Amino acid sequence: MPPATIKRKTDIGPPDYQKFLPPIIQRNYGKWVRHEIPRPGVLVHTAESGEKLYSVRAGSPRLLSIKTIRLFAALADEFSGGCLRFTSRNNVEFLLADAGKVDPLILRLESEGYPVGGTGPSITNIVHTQGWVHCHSAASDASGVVKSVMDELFPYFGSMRLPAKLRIAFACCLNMCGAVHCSDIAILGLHRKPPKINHGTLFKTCEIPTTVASCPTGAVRPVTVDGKPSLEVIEGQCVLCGNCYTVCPSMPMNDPEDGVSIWVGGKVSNARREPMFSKLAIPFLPNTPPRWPEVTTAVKALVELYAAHAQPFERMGEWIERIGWPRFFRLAGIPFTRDHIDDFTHAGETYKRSVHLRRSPAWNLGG
Amino acid sequence: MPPATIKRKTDIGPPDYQKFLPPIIQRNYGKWVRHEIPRPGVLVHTAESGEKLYSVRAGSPRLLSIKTIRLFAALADEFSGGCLRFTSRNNVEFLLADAGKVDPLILRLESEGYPVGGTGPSITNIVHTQGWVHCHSAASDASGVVKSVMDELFPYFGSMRLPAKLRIAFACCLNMCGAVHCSDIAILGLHRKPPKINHGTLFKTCEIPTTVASCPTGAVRPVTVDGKPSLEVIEGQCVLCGNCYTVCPSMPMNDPEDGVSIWVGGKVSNARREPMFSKLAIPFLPNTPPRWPEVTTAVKALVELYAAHAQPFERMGEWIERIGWPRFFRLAGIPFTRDHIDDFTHAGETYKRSVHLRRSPAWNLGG
Amino acid sequence: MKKPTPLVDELEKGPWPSFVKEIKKSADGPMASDLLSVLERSYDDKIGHWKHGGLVGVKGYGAGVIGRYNDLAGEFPDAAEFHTIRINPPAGWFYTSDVLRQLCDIWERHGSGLTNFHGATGDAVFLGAKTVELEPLFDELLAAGFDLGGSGSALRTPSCCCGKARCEWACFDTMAVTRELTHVYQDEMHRPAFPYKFKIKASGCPNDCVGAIARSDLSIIGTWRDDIQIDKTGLAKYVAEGKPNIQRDVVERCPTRCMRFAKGQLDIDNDECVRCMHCINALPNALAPGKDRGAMLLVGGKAPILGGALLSSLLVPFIKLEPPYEDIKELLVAIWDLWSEHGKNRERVGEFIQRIGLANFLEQIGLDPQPEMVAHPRTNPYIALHEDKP
Amino acid sequence: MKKPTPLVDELEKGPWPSFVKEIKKSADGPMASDLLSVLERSYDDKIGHWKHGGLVGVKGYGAGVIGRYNDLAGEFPDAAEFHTIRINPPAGWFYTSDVLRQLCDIWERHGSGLTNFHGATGDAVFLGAKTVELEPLFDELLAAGFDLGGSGSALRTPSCCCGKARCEWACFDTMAVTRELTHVYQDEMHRPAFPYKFKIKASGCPNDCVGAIARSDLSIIGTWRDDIQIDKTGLAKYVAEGKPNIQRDVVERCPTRCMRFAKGQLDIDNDECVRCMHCINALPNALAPGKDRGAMLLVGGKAPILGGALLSSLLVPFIKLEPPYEDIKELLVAIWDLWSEHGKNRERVGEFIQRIGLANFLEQIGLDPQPEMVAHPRTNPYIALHEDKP
Ligand code: SRM
Ligand code: SRM
Ligand code: SRM
Ligand code: SRM
Ligand code: SF4
Ligand code: SF4
Ligand code: SF4
Ligand code: SF4
Ligand code: SF4
Ligand code: SF4
Ligand code: SF4
Ligand code: SF4
Repeated sequence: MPPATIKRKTDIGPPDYQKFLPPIIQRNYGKWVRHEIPRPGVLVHTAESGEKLYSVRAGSPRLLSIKTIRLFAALADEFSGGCLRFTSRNNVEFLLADAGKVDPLILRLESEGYPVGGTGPSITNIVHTQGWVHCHSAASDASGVVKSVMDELFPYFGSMRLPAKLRIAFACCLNMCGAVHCSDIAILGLHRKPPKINHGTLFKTCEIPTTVASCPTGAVRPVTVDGKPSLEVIEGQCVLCGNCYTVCPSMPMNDPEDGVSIWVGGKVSNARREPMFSKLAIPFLPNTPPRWPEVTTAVKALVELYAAHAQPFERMGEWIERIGWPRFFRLAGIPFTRDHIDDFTHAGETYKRSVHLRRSPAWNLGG
Repeated sequence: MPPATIKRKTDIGPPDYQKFLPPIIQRNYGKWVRHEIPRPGVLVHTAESGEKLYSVRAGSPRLLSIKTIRLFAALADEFSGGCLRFTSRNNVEFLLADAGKVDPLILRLESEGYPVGGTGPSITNIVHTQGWVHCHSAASDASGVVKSVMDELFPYFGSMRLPAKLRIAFACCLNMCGAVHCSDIAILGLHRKPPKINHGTLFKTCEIPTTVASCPTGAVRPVTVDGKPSLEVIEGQCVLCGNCYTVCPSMPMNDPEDGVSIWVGGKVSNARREPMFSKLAIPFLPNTPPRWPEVTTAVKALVELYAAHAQPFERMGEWIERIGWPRFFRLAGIPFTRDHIDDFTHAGETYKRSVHLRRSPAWNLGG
Repeated sequence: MKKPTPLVDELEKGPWPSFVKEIKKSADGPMASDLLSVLERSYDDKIGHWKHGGLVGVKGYGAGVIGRYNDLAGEFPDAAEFHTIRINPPAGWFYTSDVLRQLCDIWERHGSGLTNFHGATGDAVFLGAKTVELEPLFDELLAAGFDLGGSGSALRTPSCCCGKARCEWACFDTMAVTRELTHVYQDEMHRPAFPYKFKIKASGCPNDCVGAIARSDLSIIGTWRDDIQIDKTGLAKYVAEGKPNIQRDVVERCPTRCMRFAKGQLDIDNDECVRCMHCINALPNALAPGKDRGAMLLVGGKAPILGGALLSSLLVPFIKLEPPYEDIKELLVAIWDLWSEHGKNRERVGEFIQRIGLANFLEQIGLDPQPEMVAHPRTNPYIALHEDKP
Repeated sequence: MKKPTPLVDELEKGPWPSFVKEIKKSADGPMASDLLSVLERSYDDKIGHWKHGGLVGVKGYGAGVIGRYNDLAGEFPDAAEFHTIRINPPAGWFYTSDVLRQLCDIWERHGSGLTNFHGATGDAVFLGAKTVELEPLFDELLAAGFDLGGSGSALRTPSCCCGKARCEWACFDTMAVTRELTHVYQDEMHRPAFPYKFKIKASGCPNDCVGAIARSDLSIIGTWRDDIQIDKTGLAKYVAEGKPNIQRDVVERCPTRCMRFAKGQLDIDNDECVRCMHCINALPNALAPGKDRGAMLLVGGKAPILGGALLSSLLVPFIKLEPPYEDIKELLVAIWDLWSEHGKNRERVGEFIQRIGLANFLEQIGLDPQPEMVAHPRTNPYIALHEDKP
């Protein structure tokens, strides 16, 4: 790289959001008094002044071509005075002051292939990560699974008939960039082979102590191979977390037998029940690109089960807590296996330490 | 010891309980249908046959002279056909078939100094341990504290006016022989000085590896002193649990500055709420024999607070959970200190990980 | 009495029965008298004066006696040796006056005359024997039909609530099971061969009147699996009395809110009931556990040493528990075998299970994983490979 | 397009917007085209083809660019280098069409034309730049008023819900705080000097629409401390409509059951309310948070690596959070100083707090312990000595 000659001004930080707010928001900033959701995908916020802001939310694949962004810009010019935003779940929202433009905008968005919905008790966009599109660590593809699942669950995006919001997230490895750990349904890529060690490169590419320290179970040990420092993995101790690979490129884990797991019952909001982590439902499903039928079938079944059984305002995890995990497993027809029993640091805290149990057909010694 | 000459028959096990059951119980074993508590200390169980069993429960110091046991035997002969039992909380129960003998028995018991009560929503006997009467490990006296507290709480033994049962337990050291860890109020002896090491005897009396392994925090380390193997304690790491002393007599911990701590809100039964551990309320009160006024005052205040605020059927812990720990501390006037914050293995699980909080006057940064 | 004991004498006062009075009752003998003096010293200097026990016991047994010596032996020679004898009581702690007197007479001949009825584990405890008295005392106990309880790294004296003897809620025969297990495992109790102590406690219903879940390695807790029995007459009486307030105190305190109370009728959705006992406790003359009764088995309860206290965790959600109790015996032996082989020194079975993992433990003792065994499935994604995996 | 991509083409079908279509839209350029081929290969062999990034970045910055190389460089040279640029977005992700077009034009000149709007942390992400393009790209971004976000062991791009811009429930100005903290800590974001990453997220109320509690090291969550506001007209309308069922869906779902609904009146016992938002969510046109608004500060949220996932835990139960936000800045700096000095390599602040203990952490950053900070006080009796103790 040639030495930079002009001294540039750096660390300017992001542009001021105020410049980008639509005038109706500038006028009513902090003065909203209520909202309604007249139809799926449309929010109407009313300000003290009586002014109304119409937000139209469209689904986005998140991975966007600049051509699509230009399309959004053009639509914003046409319908919302050039003003739009993206949500915390990567949908795009057009911010309209003019009620009359809502329906025409929806028509246009849908004809361009960007469906409107994701509000209220629905399934909105799946928070997700890079997958095979961009990350070295991925045990599955993110965009492919998300597209396959959303195609299957599409009716739930454009309607508001679920008992409550149902948030799905996908992460392609245990780093969980999608922060799937608190989702109603989480799909999580899992490596299924311990790291393969490249002794020829390891001593050049990796710091031995950092890599040893990276292992949550102490499975990584220093060794000498052909007179060079290297590492070995005690396979019985490896929980396939990939953390050694994160810090040491010479310990790759990607394998065609990688797959995904399904987790349920997490939530982030404090509404009613305190936030909670998702819990393991299905330990392993194979990677079956391009459409991951095992995954879409499993997720759809869980959504339908929830839709059929939960009470109004009950999130997935609240419903499962009400009926109890044993019944959830029976209803879902998911076999309960040793994988479901925690065996990490605080495992003992997850054992059942009371006799509060609903009766079950499955009760006898060893049964 | 001279070698035993006669071959004796050992391992005979305990005598058969059936021999000791009163005839009315033998007749109605497993056929009881209901019970009532007509007055504090008296249980009336009715059998299918219509027969009624009257149990009269009297408080006991548990540490009994054989003279007292003979007194109980004599009373049993006089009132309950020679039949009696002890309860899981060390009270004595006389088992009467004859309703007419209940009141006379109560009169006699009370005149002998053994009060009748402990049933229903009352405070029954304090489960406790050996203390200075018999144990090397004791950080406080058991019997003395129990006697002092029960004298103070005496009216609650003979009445049934509390919202629910209130179980108090005492243990003289962290071994918790009284299993105080699930009590409505637990009084627990605490050593307050790290073990003093007797290097002169340690190598003869203690196994070094066992003692090192006994320390929950790894504070015990092998050293050599005057050429002999010994141990040292990293004081900053010592949590004063006394476990090293349990396995190594050369590391005594008893000290005049030992004292007691008070814990609240545990329960064992599965009624309503699942069983729960007691939590720290007062980290330290000094040993002030013979009557431990600081302890009796503190316990009494807790009982009165509970009696005043809890709803019917609400155990101490259920009440506190309902109002929240912050309010409990404010109501009880107990300062919240760093000692209350867990710092052992699963400490992180006790941090508040939601925003579900009742408002409080104490809210501001650093406040 | 040798010396004045002004401090402990304070504890003769007050309405609650006084342990000081008890010691004094036996203080016509020298042992109790010296004990009182030692205690007075402790009250004065705020320190205990007992030392660790050495190896004392009775021939052929490794358990049942806790050796105890005093560090003021010079001053108080009759409290110098003050060993504890743990005597296995009849299940449910039922006695007759005769047998109690027999025990008192034996103890009068061989010890301090002081006892604990009972120890926290449940033994009848004789407090204060000299080493030389142990063998004759034990002989007399055996002759009277009593044997020692457990101590050290052994099975401890199992204990139980009064169960079917005196409680309408007992869902299995706590006393019969306790007696049977105690008798079958005499060797495990008297000759310590475990990594650490092992306690068994049996409560006839979820009220858990012996605190089994908190203080036993195997907790047997009664339950049922059909519907709660409702006695309409009994219910009508409560309704008429208006006490308790059925809606507020019963229905609204049900942890699953599976009851409805309307027009004097109580409807229970038994499939939702977690069998906590509350409604039955609150309305004892109207409700009762179902008729298809049995027990749950839980493992691993213990006090804090070493890794922190544990409540027992669920192992078997339902077992009928009927004689000859082969199922529970097989399970016990499987647990003991595994733990004895792989448990660390002073590692309770609850800590052992946490260390090796519940799933491994189940596999080794031959039980299938069931969702009833966990409060919830794992939240962390650290799922290891294992052999029976595709 | 260089090669057929039959597998990924399958994902052009179906009603949900297709990322494959997006890639193809940009596949008139060689980078997106090669990316598609690489992806097709992954769909075929079920394996990712990306390698760890090396040290790439822009001059003067240690963060903001994630280097990424492909292991099929020989076959697909235009996907060989495919670095990510993280661009700090305007708070709340508000844009105008003009500024978006400006960004698109820049990216068209210097990269693949593929983006993420937005990354999971909240950055506007340009996906696929060659090393040689980084400097010119960055110059253009600066000129357009944009700067890079965080990466590596640095402060990451803070993010927030739309707050006062579009939500009546915002209890503080999420966007203003986010902007302020982002601007003040440019150095912490661009020049990694922490033990590990540090994320800040701000949600205007307990609904936590940015998932702050689950995925930020400092979670700022709005709340109030006076009474919930009730609009009688709004309430009457709900009552008239009968939807939602106020008793069943609102009153009985309140976690503290602190509401009473009778005769069309809703009474809230605000002292018992834990301000969970449920009733307000359910009756948005009748209820609203109180007027005395502010925020809670929580620390330590994170994903599972290394010790398991954590939710943030409460640090400050109430703070008004008003400009110039000195209080929160002081706290942040105190936390960073302590953690930077004592944190281990790759130890998130939540894990650091667990390792050193919350009490020590508080002492070091100068906060007093408060009962609000714990779910419950300790249950284990392992209470160490410390200096400020009698
Ligand atoms: C636009 C957005 C914030 C932003 O700045 O981007 C937003 C906006 C609103 N949220 Fe949210 N939430 C948004 C992400 C979230 C998230 C975060 C997430 O899902 O990753 C959560 C936490 C979810 C969780 O618990 O796992 C979230 C939990 C809520 C809740 C609580 C729901 C519950 O019962 O648990 C409400 C209240 C409600 O809907 O009744 C809420 C309510 C609202 C309201 C009604 C607030 C208002 O008055 O404007 C907004 C419309 C909701 C709707 O779409 O139904 N918002 N909301 C986000 C839209 C995401 C999307 O594109 O779909
Ligand atoms: C005699 C005894 C069992 C024994 O075999 O020795 C016993 C006997 C009865 N218990 Fe118990 N419980 C006995 C110790 C316990 C214990 C153990 C303990 O305290 O260490 C517990 C667990 C306490 C805890 O949760 O910490 C216990 C929790 C209960 C409960 C549940 C109370 C609750 O609401 O949590 C009931 C139900 C009730 O009282 O409504 C109960 C009910 C009963 C009943 C009514 C059962 C019956 O129908 O006969 C008996 C009379 C209760 C009373 O005294 O009010 N019993 N009961 C024990 C008497 C101890 C004493 O001398 O005071
Ligand atoms: C006598 C008794 C206390 C009492 O006053 O009743 C007792 C006394 C002792 N216990 Fe205990 N424990 C007694 C019941 C308990 C209980 C309660 C129970 O069994 O239900 C517990 C809690 C439950 C449990 O086992 O977890 C208990 C938990 C301990 C512990 C900690 C065990 C743990 O795993 O946490 C120790 C320490 C040890 O084993 O090294 C201990 C150790 C001791 C020793 C042997 C002290 C020692 O380290 O050598 C004490 C001898 C005292 C003495 O001089 O007489 N004792 N001990 C109880 C036995 C009487 C009996 O046989 O009936
Ligand atoms: C791009 C992004 C995923 C996405 O598709 O959106 C991402 C991508 C990566 N993350 Fe992440 N993380 C991204 C948001 C997250 C989040 C979510 C968040 O910030 O809210 C999390 C969970 C929250 C948290 O931080 O705990 C997250 C938790 C991780 C972790 C595990 C951290 C932990 O403490 O558990 C790692 C591993 C590491 O740091 O070594 C990681 C590491 C990575 C690396 C750098 C892989 C690596 O080991 O080198 C990924 C680069 C992928 C690539 O090639 O582009 N990423 N990462 C997100 C950042 C975009 C942005 O700046 O907006
Ligand atoms: S979750 Fe793993 S594989 Fe996916 S983007 Fe993050 S680090 Fe990469
Ligand atoms: S994958 Fe995880 S558990 Fe396995 S060796 Fe690497 S760091 Fe350790
Ligand atoms: S609690 Fe401690 S001091 Fe008390 S008897 Fe048990 S071991 Fe001894
Ligand atoms: S008292 Fe406990 S913490 Fe302290 S050194 Fe001994 S074993 Fe360790
Ligand atoms: S545990 Fe149950 S069966 Fe046993 S005495 Fe208590 S209430 Fe009765
Ligand atoms: S036993 Fe408990 S859970 Fe079952 S109905 Fe009664 S109160 Fe409810
Ligand atoms: S977190 Fe609260 S303030 Fe922010 S958008 Fe969501 S509901 Fe509104
Ligand atoms: S905010 Fe939550 S806790 Fe408060 S009254 Fe409403 S529902 Fe109840």
